[in-house]
Amino acid sequence: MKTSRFLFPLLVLLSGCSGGVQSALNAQGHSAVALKDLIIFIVLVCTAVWLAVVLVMAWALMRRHKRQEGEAAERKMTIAVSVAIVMTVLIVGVLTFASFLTTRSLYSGTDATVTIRVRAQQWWWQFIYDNADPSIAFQTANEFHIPVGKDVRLQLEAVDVIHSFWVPSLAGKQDNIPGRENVLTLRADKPGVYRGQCAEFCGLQHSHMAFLVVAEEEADYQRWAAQQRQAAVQPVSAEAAAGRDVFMSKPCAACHTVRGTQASGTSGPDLTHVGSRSTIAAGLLETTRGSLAAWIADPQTLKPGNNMPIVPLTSDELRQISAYMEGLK
Amino acid sequence: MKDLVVLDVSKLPLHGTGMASPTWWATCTFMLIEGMGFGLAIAVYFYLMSLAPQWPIGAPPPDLFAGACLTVLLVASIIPNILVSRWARRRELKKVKIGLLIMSFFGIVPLVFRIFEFPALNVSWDDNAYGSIVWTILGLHTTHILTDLVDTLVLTALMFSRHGDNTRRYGDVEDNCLYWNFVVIAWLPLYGCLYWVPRL
Amino acid sequence: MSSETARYTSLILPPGAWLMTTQLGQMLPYVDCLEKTHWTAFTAFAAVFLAAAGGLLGWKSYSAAASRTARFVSGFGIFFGCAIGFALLLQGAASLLLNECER
Amino acid sequence: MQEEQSGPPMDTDLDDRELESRLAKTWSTRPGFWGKIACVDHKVVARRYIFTAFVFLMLGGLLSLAMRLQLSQPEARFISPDRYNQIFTMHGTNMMFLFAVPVMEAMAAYLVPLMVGTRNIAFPRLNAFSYWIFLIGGLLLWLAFALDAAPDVGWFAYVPLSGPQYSPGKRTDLWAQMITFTELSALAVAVEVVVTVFKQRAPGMSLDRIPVLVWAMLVMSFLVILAMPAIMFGSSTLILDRLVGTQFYNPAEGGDALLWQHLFWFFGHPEVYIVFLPAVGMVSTILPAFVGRPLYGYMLLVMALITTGILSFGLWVHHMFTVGLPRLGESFFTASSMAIAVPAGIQIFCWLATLWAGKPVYKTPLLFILGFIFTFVMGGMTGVMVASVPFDTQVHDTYFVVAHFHYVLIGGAVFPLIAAIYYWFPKMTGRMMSERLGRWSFWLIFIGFHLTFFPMHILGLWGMPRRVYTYQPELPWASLNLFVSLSSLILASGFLIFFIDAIKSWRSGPPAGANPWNASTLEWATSSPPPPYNFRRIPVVSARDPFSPGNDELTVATGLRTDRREVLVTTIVEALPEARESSATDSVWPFWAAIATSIMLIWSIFSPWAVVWGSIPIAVALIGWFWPKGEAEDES
Repeated sequence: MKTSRFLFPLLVLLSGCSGGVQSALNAQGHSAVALKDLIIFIVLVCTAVWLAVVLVMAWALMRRHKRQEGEAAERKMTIAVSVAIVMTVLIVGVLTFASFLTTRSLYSGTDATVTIRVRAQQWWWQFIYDNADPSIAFQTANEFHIPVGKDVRLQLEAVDVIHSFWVPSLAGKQDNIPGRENVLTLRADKPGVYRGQCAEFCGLQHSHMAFLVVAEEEADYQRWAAQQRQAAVQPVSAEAAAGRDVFMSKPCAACHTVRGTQASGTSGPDLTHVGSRSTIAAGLLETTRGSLAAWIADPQTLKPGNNMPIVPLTSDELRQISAYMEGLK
Repeated sequence: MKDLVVLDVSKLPLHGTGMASPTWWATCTFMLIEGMGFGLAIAVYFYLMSLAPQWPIGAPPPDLFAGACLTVLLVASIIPNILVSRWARRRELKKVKIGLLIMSFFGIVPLVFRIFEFPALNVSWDDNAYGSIVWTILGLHTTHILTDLVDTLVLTALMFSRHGDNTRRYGDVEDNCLYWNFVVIAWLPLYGCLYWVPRL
Repeated sequence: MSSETARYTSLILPPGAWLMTTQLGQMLPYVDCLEKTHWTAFTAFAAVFLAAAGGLLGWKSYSAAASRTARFVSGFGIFFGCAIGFALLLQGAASLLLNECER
Repeated sequence: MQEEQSGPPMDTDLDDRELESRLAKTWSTRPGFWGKIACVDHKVVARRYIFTAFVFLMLGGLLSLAMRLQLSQPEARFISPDRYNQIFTMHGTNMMFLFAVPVMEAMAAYLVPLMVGTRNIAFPRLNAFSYWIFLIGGLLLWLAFALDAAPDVGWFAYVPLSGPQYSPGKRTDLWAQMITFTELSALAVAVEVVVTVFKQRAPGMSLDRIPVLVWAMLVMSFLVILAMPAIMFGSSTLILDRLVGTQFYNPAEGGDALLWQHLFWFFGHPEVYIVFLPAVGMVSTILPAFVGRPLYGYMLLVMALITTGILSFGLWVHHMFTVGLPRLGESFFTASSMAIAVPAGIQIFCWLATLWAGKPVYKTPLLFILGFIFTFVMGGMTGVMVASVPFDTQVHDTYFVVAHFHYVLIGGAVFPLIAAIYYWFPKMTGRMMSERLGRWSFWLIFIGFHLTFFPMHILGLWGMPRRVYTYQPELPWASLNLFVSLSSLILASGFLIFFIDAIKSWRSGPPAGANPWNASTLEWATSSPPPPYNFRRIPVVSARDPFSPGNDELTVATGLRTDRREVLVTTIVEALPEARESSATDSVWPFWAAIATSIMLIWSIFSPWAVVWGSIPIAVALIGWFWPKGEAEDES
């Protein structure tokens, strides 16, 4: 590898920089690692072929011309071209086999312990942890947790238009298509927070449709799941309590659910534990009281065209409602 | 650059027919385009059928009468059509004129039955995907008949005019006959799709 | 078979076989997955055979050809047999290596 | 016998000058505005076509600069998301439908009749009609953009985003109907090219003597004929879904979202080869002229062309690897997509062999061709990468793919096209382009191109999706994006110099002479620019190179009439003379037919009844077009 770093500047870029939390080259999951190996293999082979072609071209341009004419020269050329064609066939064959073998290695059985329904919609992600016992089912938005080292089965659905579920550090993408159901199996090898983003153009705010996958040890995951199953916590401060009342009396409750209250709208994300998520508005802003206030005050400036309307609030109401939201851990 | 004459083509005819005629080839290419269109329509029909839990979706299969009459008429029209083509090749102006009148008739009458075919589908185009594809297929083929009918009518008028007795016009008549054969042959798989596949 | 027929058969056979498998490859895996059959693999290799036969016919008509242009056309048959046969072999490999149910 | 003596005037015993003046009288276009409108000379129509397509290229390029401005920094607010979506949709639609395909068709319409040695394209009136339809379709789309009503659903217009529910208004209808316009014009030219190549080749130009470029244009035309009906079916059913409530794409009523993708890509993938195969023909024609030896591997190249054309119909699902089809079926498309690398490789090897055996003369066209080989092979390699199902699941819909297809389309088609413009400009205008500006434009375009598009591969692997109007500062994409945006200015300046060169040379370039490159294909056997009748006498061909540049003699046929537009029809395989066919005279009816068709198509966006009432003027115009006027061309 060390010598190849001098030879292939492309490889330096590939192996030297992993490209952050949302990169196919920063592979942290079973599938992504297999894909990264395939990517590096094919890129190396192709780079070699490209270099060979360019070198032959350069040689052809620079060689001193003897201007061989006649049949001998022609026959030599025919042999060279034939060899090149045979090489092409062999290389293409090898790459195709590599591709098929990788596809085969990605196929995992149905021994997934966790199944999550991923409902993509303009322009946010709904993650539903279904259970036969509805009392322990719960849902979250734009952020979900998975146990490390376990296969997680994702059922991909779309509510409105086509979206595509993609966490490059964990696996390749798979589309969410209205009227169809796709399945993607994920497995994170290391604990961490991985970013994903909608990969299929889905309208105005396609750019702001991100989510986070939090992979954690089994015990942490179970603790998180148990906490998510709880109904919303009661506000602890007077300000937050006032915020709850504003929330219930304004149109907010018509679109959002806060379990344990009368708010049970379903067109927007479930906010029961919104304070426990690290971002709001599908990865747009970090969850702080300030960003919550900014978002609620004017969602259309921060994310033009999204489906959350501007609800007229006084500055007191805005402060109270943000406090309430932040407290929904 | 100097010309070195090596070939004299002055004895060649001023217009070729069949494979010697560019128009004949253009007719064939247009048939390829339209054939591709019909092929796609059939493919879409079967594609939608493969997705549907039952086929036809939410409707009884189409009633047979109008479609059967039209099909019989179209198939029968092949005979005069071939005759017209033969007369045109032999440049028999009078027979060609009569033949074109007959073919105009064979273009109009199927359209009358076609009017009754649409309600016989027992489904509206906006009911479901089944309705959409059968209306589209029927609509496409109606356009097909209509365009050839207009073509035949104009050609008939032309043959009765002073421009009629001309090798080029006879070639046009032959190409028109070729195209009508295509209209009829293209209908048969469409007919099978529309009327008999739902009965399988 | 006359060399004329062989020539045109060799032009049609390999592409035809390949178009067929490419299309069937979109339908048969569903059947294979449900019924545990191997129709996809079967059609892929049947098509390899057809393409090879096309190539051979082209070759036969090449040597039997009288005119320059006829040989030119026969050359296409041979080439189609090889190039499309290769594509079909790769399809065949896929049908052996991959599981029919995988989505 | 008597008839023959008093028969029509023939070219048999005329001296060259007298013959030329008589032919000029028969073939020339009448002066004045309506004369220009009525003109059916393939060279004039094709020149208009090429010019218009390059205007669209320039406009599309400006759109891409606007996108690069918006993406130069994270969360930039230069352009609103709505406008940005219109811009990238317009960029893709414009470049594919209004530039790439039309310009290649136009090159075919210009070059094919000259290269096969005939006097006009088959069905010249259809050719004129095709241009007017193309022009009106393009104007329609750009007018919509000017009115802030341009389509905003991507050039691929996936349903349900483009369906009635999620794309209200007329934007998407305009897109879908623009498709109808451009496909109509493309199909028309394809039919003309097929018939011209089949029936109007010079005597003796048997199948194995057809120039590679003509083969390429023939294969391209067949791809158009077989692929375009799919998109026309798709766009029409989309309009029906939106206008009259059919349910093709509505999953709730038995329709399917993937049906659209199948139809779109069944057209969309051959489309790439519709653009690329003519480029193969151009490279194969230009290269020999600058290395001073004939092309190596004529037969191999032609076979590779045709095989590529066939295989291009089995690649469409590789745009759909992530939609959830069975992996096994998808892998069949991996197989075909990988296998197509073999004919592509063969083409490259033939060109390398030609280079190897020849002595390169570094004129601008050759520079662009060397740049093409360098760049296109890279695009081919990334093509092999995205052909692999698992590889593609990581890079599909990312900037990696944006980089890949710009390598293939700009590197693989625009570089050869610019080479072709430098090469055939003298033929088209009678003037040479500047070698100095040509070199400047080559190096700026070449370097600017790689600096702009190579980093996009990395951005894609780093997880940057396509079609985003912005990205967030916490992602590590900002510096590369800024770099790309700055580099795009270099690329744009290269194109600017090319445009300046073309305009300057058109007006005041040095005269070219008949054969400035010492080439040996038939278009160089006549003057630059060619007279309206192309050739004084129809050439007769007896070898793959129809004439040798050193030789001052051209073997020709006589026996055509001079008082009417007459072309020679030959047999399909051996090109033996069959008939002396007339060629249509100038007519304003194609123009009126195009106007009537446009009114019907645009009206039908608003009301289905337009199809009924709008068809009547079309029928009238068509009857006017075809009704014999008792001219000499009517005789038989």
